[in-house]
Amino acid sequence: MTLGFYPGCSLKGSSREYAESVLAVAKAFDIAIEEIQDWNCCGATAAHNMNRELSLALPARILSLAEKQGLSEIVVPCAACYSRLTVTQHELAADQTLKARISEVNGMEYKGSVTILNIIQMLDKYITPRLEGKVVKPFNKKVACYYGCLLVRPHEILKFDREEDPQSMDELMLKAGATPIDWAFKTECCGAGLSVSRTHSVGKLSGLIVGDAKDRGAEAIIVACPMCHSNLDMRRKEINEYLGEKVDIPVLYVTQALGLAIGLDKKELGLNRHFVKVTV
Amino acid sequence: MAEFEPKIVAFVCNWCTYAGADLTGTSRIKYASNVRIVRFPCTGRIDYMLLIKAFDEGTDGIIVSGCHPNDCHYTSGNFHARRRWIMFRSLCDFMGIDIRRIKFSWVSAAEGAKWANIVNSTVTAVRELGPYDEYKKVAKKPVKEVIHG
Amino acid sequence: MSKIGVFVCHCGENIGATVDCARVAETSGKLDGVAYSVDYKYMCSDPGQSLIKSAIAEKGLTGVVVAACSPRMHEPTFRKACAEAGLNPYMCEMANLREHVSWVHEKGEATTEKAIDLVRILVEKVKYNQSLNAIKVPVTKTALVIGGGIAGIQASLDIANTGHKVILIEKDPSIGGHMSQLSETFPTLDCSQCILTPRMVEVAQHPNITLYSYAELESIEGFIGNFKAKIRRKSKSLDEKLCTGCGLCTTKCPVKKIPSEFNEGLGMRTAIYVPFPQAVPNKPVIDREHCTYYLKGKCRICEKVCPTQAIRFDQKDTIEEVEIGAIVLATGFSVKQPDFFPEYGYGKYPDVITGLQFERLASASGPTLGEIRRPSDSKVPQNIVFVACAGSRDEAKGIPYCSKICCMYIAKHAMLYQHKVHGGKSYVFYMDIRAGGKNYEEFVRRAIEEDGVNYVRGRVSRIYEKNGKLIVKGVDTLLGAMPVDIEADMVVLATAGVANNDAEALAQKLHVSYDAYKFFAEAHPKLKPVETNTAGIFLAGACQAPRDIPESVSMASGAAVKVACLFSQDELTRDPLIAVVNRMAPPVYSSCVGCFLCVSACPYQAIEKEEIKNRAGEVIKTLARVNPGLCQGCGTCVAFCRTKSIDLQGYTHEQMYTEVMALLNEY
Amino acid sequence: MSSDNHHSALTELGTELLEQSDVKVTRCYQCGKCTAGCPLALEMDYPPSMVMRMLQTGNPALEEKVLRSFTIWVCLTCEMCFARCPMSIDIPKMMDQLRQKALLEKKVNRKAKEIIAFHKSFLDSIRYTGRLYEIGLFVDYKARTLKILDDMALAPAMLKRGKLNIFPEMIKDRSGIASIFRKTSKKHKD
Repeated sequence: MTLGFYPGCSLKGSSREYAESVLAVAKAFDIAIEEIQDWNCCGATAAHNMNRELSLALPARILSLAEKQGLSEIVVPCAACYSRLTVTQHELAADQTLKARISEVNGMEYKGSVTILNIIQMLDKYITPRLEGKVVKPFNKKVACYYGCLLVRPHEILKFDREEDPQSMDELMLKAGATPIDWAFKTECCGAGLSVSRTHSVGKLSGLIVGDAKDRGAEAIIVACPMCHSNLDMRRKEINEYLGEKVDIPVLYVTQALGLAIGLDKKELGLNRHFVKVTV
Repeated sequence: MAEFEPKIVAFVCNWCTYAGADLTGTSRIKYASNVRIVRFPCTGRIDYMLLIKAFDEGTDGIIVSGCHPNDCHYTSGNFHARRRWIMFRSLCDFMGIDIRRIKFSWVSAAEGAKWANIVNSTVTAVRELGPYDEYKKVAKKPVKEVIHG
Repeated sequence: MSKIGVFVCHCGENIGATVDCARVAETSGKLDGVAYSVDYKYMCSDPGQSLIKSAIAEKGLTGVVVAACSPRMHEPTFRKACAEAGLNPYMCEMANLREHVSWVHEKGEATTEKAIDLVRILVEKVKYNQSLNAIKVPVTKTALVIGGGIAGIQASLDIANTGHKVILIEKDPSIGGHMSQLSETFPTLDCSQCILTPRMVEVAQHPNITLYSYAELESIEGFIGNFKAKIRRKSKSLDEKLCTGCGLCTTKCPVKKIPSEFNEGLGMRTAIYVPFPQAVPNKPVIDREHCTYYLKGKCRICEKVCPTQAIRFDQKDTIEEVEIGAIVLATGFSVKQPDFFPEYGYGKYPDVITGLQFERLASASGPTLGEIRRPSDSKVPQNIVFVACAGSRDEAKGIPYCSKICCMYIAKHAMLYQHKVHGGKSYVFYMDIRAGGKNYEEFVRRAIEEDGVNYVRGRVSRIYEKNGKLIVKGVDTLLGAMPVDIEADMVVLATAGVANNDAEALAQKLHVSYDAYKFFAEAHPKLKPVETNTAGIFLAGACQAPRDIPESVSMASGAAVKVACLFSQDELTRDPLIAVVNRMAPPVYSSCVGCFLCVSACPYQAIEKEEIKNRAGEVIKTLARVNPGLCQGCGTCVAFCRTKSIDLQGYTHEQMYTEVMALLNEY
Repeated sequence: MSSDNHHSALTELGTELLEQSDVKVTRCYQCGKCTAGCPLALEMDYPPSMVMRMLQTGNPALEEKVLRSFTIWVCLTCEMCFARCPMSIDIPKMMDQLRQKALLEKKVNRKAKEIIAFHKSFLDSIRYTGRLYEIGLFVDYKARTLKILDDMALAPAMLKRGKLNIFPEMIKDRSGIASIFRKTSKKHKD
């Protein structure tokens, strides 16, 4: 079976190392991955802030394309895209009139038959069961698993893990040889889409996250969202300004940490692209 | 032409649905006046022959309602009613009575609003189906005589 | 020829403003068999009832239809009036023009037409009504009280003091319930144990009370006045007659690390244990789930040290069968337990505790001997936060109701904390302060004004631990919704009061209704607060809804009076609305063919087989027969009967057919 | 015949919120849990629970203030309030609705102009190419806000790490995307 792949814009640009690591890990386990052809942006925060219909039409187009391509299951590594796609699927399933309207707007039939997996779900389904014996270089660090907002909320729609103190990523990292720490900011918001327009807010919110991870002795922060990554990594200058000290805990995508554990090459996983240097 | 106003007979149990309909009143929730309630001690007492007879005599729709499963005042009367209803449905289908004319439901003594909804939705549904005159067309009997005969 | 009277009630404006009552009376008057019809402002009033009585006498009425409110409201009133005028009460029927007509429809032609219809069908029904006589059944004058908390204790004592026998069963090894766990009680701050213990002792010593502790209801059958209960007396592994309650066994038991239920897990107990020092009965039980002997087959230390050789390892549960006339349900409530509040870290952080746990900390007999020390490191918390509505009034968590007692006990907790920890700071996050009750509001004011408790109006979003502190993220909605973060040493959650886990199963066993939250349902929210809709079963205390001590005690006394009323008569009078199997002259005897489908349908085992014998004593026919003492009148058998040989008095085939036919022919 | 007169207690805006985003403002009982957990409550002119209260009053002046508030723009849609709301009120969805109404009625808070500029630049970028073109987004955003100097150091650093594409990724069906934008545009609504 072929697993569909929706990278989303970030994974083609500022977070290409996430895509690189996802594909590298998938390759290491011989998982056939097929990118959705001619996919578009999901609209992200901008669309649902500005125009509800547009915020449903854009993800619906992506899902229609996947259906057309015969993909029954797709992985969406970006937590924000995952949220938009899943919410759209949920809303269209609940409202037939809306579904018809969106199909008409897109000029594409939308059935709603595709199963959407976030990165953790994908790993848990296809890789974790086969992980035993593959962990050649255990990622033996104290890690703070950071889930952010959109991977777990709203639970009524996503139905993934639990909203407070989620555990799925921690369990995965434990299997990769890491020691997940108990910390307080697993699901607090990093500032997300305000990164550019209100950088100081992001400095504070992300600062609280990095600060708590540091206070509890984390040696790495593990994320599953390019927005979280860019805020915690690329905005480290603002974070350090907020914290009033220099914190150099690296931020890794869950697939990067896992990739290292199974012995993949640092460069293959795109670790050279980070702002905060990853020393392993 | 004025809208068709269906006749609906409601066969309800004394302890849950009758009390629930009382609560609809105490809560002053308004609903369609087409329904006439006939009080039984329990849905288990309802003889389904009476339902057939009611159609024979010209009702357009029927509501049968009692306590929720496990809440029967008499422990299990409603289960018997439900079991009978399953058989009765097939029988109605077989006889050509559109089963959409019969609403079988549970309304507890605390569900005043639900009772109003059930009456309203049944009236709407039966109104769409139109008068139940299939049988009468065939029988062509003067209704009056049958009763007091 | 029937002579029926129709009496149409205006119920003031209630019916009169919507339904044209005069027209209902006038139209009904023209119906076949109606001899008299009239409308009147208030039919249930004295003059209204007199109107009915005099009409019965003067017109010689054979049946009465009162068109007024719901028969569930006033049927007994009007039937009694008829009886007083010499008409059999079962010749009276009611048409419900209020709840089913005037209150639910707009004024207008269709509404009055509906009222006329309802009267007409009952006029037709009443023509087929039969004079019936009430059924008499004997009463067993012993009460069963289930649950030995304060409500069960009070109910038992009150019933016992009227001179009747009481059997009190308690599932735990001791009576006392939640009240025995409390430190001080609001609004007077008197010590809970000090006022409760004498009552517990009184129960144990009362000549009319039989106490079965460590016992549960196994099954129940029968009906009001005539229940038969099976009580499972769980094995205590102890000969209670020999045991002197010296307690030596409990000091020698090697299994010492079992979280104590009485101390809400904040203290430990042994495997053979007495839950608390003032327990009644003050004799130990062996907890077989933890006892080394039961788990591994050796130890028996308690047996060796017992000076009276009272330990019985091979003791089995016993089933006690008792006959009783009434039941008081006083099974109490539980508090919602961990993992219910992940955002508050309940169950994750040891210093986030429940209100009941705080009671144990504050209690002089508790694990800290009344000093407020936090569970994690026994430090005295300098900053403490109380969170109200932790679960209550929280639709998303499935508990939309108010648990009612928390506002008061939080005020008490904060007050006790301020009394015990000088210089400590306490905060209460609340949504509303619900202090309705005698001296309650004053009590809360005292906490705020005199003891300096900081009340913050707002809910807490999250609690997490950092550097040994609990960070409480709340809000002050009275400061324009200003987020408030407090670094606390301990947090007390006023967790919601919920029904017991086994409440539903017990209710089903007893055929008692319960609400959506599994609290037992009272028969009427205002006028029958301690009755259930199953005759002979009454409610006391928090099994009906969260209740504080004064309310539980009041309810218990109320329930006790209801039991005493029942026991004041030697016989009970019951409605004769029961099933009967027809009887005919020999050689047919009955149209019953003896298929006994009715026997399998009856939920009350009220139908028996009756043998008809000839003079030689040979059985010539076997028929069904209904036991009038057991039949509850559901009529399930009637719908089952293939030969229509069984009928339900008051709802006969004739009556119901006539009612429906009459409806459709004029409708 | 229907007894469903639940809407009668709501204002026009309240009804709109109920119909468009399933939020019934009267359900809020002002516990403040949303505000207590909101990461940006302190940066808002009215924290979320205050917004709910203002909408509950039905006072047109307060409703106007909500539409003109900074709150609705600074809201991150992090969903924390909704996750913890004891009454399950979907505040984030309501915020979306309020933002769109404020845009439509041209009642946008002045402090929000950078946030909106960013959103507009973002949408413009995908309108023409189908995907986000990050350099284009930055340039467009800077042109809109004249915040030329901000983040200037970031772009070269990103380029160095291969995190920026010099040229936009263009999808094939750009006319399809353009058509979606056209059809969902409020101005072109029939």
